[in-house]
Amino acid sequence: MFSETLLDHFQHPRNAGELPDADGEATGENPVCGDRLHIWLRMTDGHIREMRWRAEGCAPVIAAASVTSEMVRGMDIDAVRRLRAESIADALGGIPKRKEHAAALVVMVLRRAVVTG
Amino acid sequence: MFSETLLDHFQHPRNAGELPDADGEATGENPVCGDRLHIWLRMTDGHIREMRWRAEGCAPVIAAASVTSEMVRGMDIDAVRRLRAESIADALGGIPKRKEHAAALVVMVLRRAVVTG
Amino acid sequence: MPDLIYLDHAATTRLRPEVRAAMAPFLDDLYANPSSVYRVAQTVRSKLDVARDAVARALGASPSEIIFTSGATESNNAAIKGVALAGQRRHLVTTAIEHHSVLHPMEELAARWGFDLTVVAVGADGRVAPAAIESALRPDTALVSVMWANNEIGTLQPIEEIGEILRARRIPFHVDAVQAVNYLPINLATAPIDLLSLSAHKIYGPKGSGLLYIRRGTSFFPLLTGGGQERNRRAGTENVAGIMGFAEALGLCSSDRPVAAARARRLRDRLLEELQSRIRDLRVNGSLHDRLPNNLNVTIPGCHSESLLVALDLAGVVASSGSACTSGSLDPSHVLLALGLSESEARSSLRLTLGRENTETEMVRAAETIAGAASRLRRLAPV
Amino acid sequence: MPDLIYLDHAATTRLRPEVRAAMAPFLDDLYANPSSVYRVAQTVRSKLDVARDAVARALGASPSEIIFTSGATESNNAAIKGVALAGQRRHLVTTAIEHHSVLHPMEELAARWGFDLTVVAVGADGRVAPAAIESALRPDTALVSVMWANNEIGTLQPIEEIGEILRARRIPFHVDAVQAVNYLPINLATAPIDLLSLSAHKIYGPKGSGLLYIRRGTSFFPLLTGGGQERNRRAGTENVAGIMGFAEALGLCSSDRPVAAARARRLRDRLLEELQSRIRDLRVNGSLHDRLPNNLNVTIPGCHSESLLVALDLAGVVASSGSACTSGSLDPSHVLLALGLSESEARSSLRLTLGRENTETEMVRAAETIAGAASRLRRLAPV
Ligand SMILES: Cc1ncc(COP(=O)(O)O)c(C=O)c1O
Ligand SMILES: Cc1ncc(COP(=O)(O)O)c(C=O)c1O
Ligand code: FES
Ligand code: FES
Repeated sequence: MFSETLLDHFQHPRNAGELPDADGEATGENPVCGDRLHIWLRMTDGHIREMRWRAEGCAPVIAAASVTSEMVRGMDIDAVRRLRAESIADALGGIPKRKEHAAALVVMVLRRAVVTG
Repeated sequence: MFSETLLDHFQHPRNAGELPDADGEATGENPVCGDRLHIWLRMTDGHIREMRWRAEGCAPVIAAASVTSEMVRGMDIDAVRRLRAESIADALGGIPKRKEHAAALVVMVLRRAVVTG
Repeated sequence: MPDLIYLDHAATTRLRPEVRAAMAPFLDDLYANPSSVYRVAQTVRSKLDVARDAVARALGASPSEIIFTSGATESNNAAIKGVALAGQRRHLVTTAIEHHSVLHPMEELAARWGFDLTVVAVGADGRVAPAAIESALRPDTALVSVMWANNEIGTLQPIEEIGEILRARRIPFHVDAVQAVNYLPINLATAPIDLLSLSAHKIYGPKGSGLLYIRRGTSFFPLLTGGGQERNRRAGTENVAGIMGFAEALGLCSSDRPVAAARARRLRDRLLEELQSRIRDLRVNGSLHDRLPNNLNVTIPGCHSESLLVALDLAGVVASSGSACTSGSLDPSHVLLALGLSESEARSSLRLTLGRENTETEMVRAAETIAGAASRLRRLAPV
Repeated sequence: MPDLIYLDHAATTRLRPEVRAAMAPFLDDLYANPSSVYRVAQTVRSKLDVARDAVARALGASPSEIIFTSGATESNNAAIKGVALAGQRRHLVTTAIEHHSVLHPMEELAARWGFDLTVVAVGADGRVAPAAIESALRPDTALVSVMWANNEIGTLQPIEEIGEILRARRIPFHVDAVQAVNYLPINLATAPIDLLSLSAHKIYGPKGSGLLYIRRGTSFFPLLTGGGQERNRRAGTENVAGIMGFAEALGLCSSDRPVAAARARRLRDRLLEELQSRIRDLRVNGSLHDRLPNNLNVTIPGCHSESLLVALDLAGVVASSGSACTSGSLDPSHVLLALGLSESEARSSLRLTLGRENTETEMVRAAETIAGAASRLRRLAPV
């Protein structure tokens, strides 16, 4: 059901945890499934230096947060604003249709975190 | 489903055929199932000397006619009038419930044949 | 059944070894509920998906149009009640020779739910005229159900022509193809059919497994509700082994079809020839031309089938007088009566349905046995 | 499933070898249609009769009160629609924690056929009070359906008390005993129950096989009509192998019951102990006292079951969050919500259901695995 990559991120989440000195921070919850996400960002010179996160919910939302934290490191903030849920899903080797909204939740919270920065 | 005895009478019917010089004769048909029976009797001194029959229908009606033709040989006519379908069924080692009316058809035609004698 | 000559393939068939093999893992290791989330359950789910895809492909349908059921009786009930009760129209049409699992639901809808039912007659050849269906139609006709091949006399119905008429009027069309699928290719991509029923045990698959095809866009109200299985159109934990066996059987049936049909026809024609040469006044019921290649239904006047079947059984030949599920009944076959046979003729009829295990030698032996028994019984009959 | 610890016996169970053996001849030589008249078919028929007798005896019923179905979903649909549509009364009663194959037919009757439906609440312990059922009754109550044991939390309902109340008022009583029968003796000779549903695949029998008990004298309208099978109350060629397997499974279940129940309780209590010692704030859902001995349902706050189940699966432990047939859905369990849990608590719940293959060692390993996964996931969760 889940790809190897997705399961690897779920089992070995990258960059999980908080960033006490974050430049941007946001939380979000998917009202339908109840999954929750919190993202912290450290940004300098219009680029993301570090992303950390906490998530509660399904395996895809954890894996999506994890893979996103790797994807955005060093990324310019405009590019982050344009990041699409599909790219996150692709980076995970696909997300089953029923769970695609997990990537959307990450995108949403990430955009908010950038704005607050 | 059918007893050994019933199947034996069905496979090797006793006294099948006509009696050209019969003293009594009757036919009958069961309107529900369409089975038909014709019985001929030779009677002397108030006793049945011979019974012959023809039947078309289920295996039990053929076996019942056959076993009855043996049962009534030498029987006094009053006893024939009192012969019950249950006795014929017993003589066959039983008849499945759904087919018990086959013995009843034999009894009915037999009584009529006695009367016509 | 070691020495038996089995001539009752319309009643049921023996599992093919390949089918048994396809079922085996699901009666053993692969027992997980396909609705569960863990991987071994998802393995079962994906094997079910593969089976559904294969079944859909074999029928020219899309996988989402197939629901697996507990057999064709359920499929027929679900199709008829499911379409009738889903809409507002209140008129139903079927034919006089349908299987009881079509006729009874129709009669039920008439008796209990206020539907009008038109039962269209068939000709003496056992075929329904498309024009007869057409003239039965009304503006409020909710559903028409016509079987593709009859289970007693094997006659084929003009499904394409009827379907075209109905499609032009946008009336849903249900087809019971239980007996047809062994020998007729079915391509739902082109056939004007909206619902179609099949049963696994008629095609060398397991009993208790069937399917209903429902063309996309057909209004349908499910008969069994509960868990969301079969896209909410048939609840209940899937009979996984039964479905896998059914899919295997249908695949084999589709690939064997041309050869199997030719072979059955050769055997059937041989059997008829042998019977005709031995039994006087033997009559074939229903068209010989528009007919399943494996079916023979004959009347032997003066020889009631009830006793004939017992005599045959004792001699190692098994056959039937009509459909298996009414064999206990005292009523003569409604199909034969619909052809115009008298009650007594209908009661003197024999159905012989051939299958993949039968051989030419068996045809000769069976004909000898039947002829012997018939002549003995005829000699016993009153004149 | 070689190294897996299978803790999802409420979803389905693995065939017992004896069950597989009981089925085998009917997937092979004994393929004849039991409705056919010849001897080999009558052999199949008489084996079916023996199976029906055994099933009836195991339940304290008479053979004529048992109909075999394609599973408990069909049994529940047939019971509810069959009784409701057979009479004139227009009010139905059930509870908030029934299986969807009871709730959905009830809701259907309300939405489409004009019935009034009362859904009785349960207490925080997951039990319905007989008085609550009593006060829901009306003069026109057609049927009450209450499950014997819940499939998610295992709580037992006061079936006897409810049944006595209904019997005094002559209201038909349907009981879904699918989960109960493994561990509770069922004696329909004395229990005030009019209809009862069972499913084979929950008791180490095959999927696609179930039964409905209908007490003599109960008005009932059949769901599937067609051939005259099952005394005209359930048409369709019998799933012979499935029925034989079911009968065998029920026989074994009845004879093993006291030992199996004691064993399951010991394992379950050990599992709970191990979990409680490792996981803080773990809460058991539903009464621990009035409960199936093999069921554990716990909430682990801060640990969503969706990801927990994936983590467990990867570690070789399979379990579920609720009923299998809704595992795909995003909705929290209607049963847990009915107990008063919040949506978030309901989403952080785990169902562990034990069976005959489980061992004490597995309980310890499972508890370690669950505790490890839960603590990892809790550490990932936002505060
Ligand atoms: C034409 C036809 N329709 C429906 C059925 C019913 O199928 P099943 O036995 O799977 O219920 C049969 C056979 O029994 C049949 O021959
Ligand atoms: C309590 C209960 N009732 C009914 C069912 C439905 O049974 P089946 O899977 O045989 O349709 C289940 C399980 O799925 C169940 O747990
Ligand atoms: S289930 Fe909705 S984000 Fe995970
Ligand atoms: S079936 Fe009626 S007498 Fe034979």
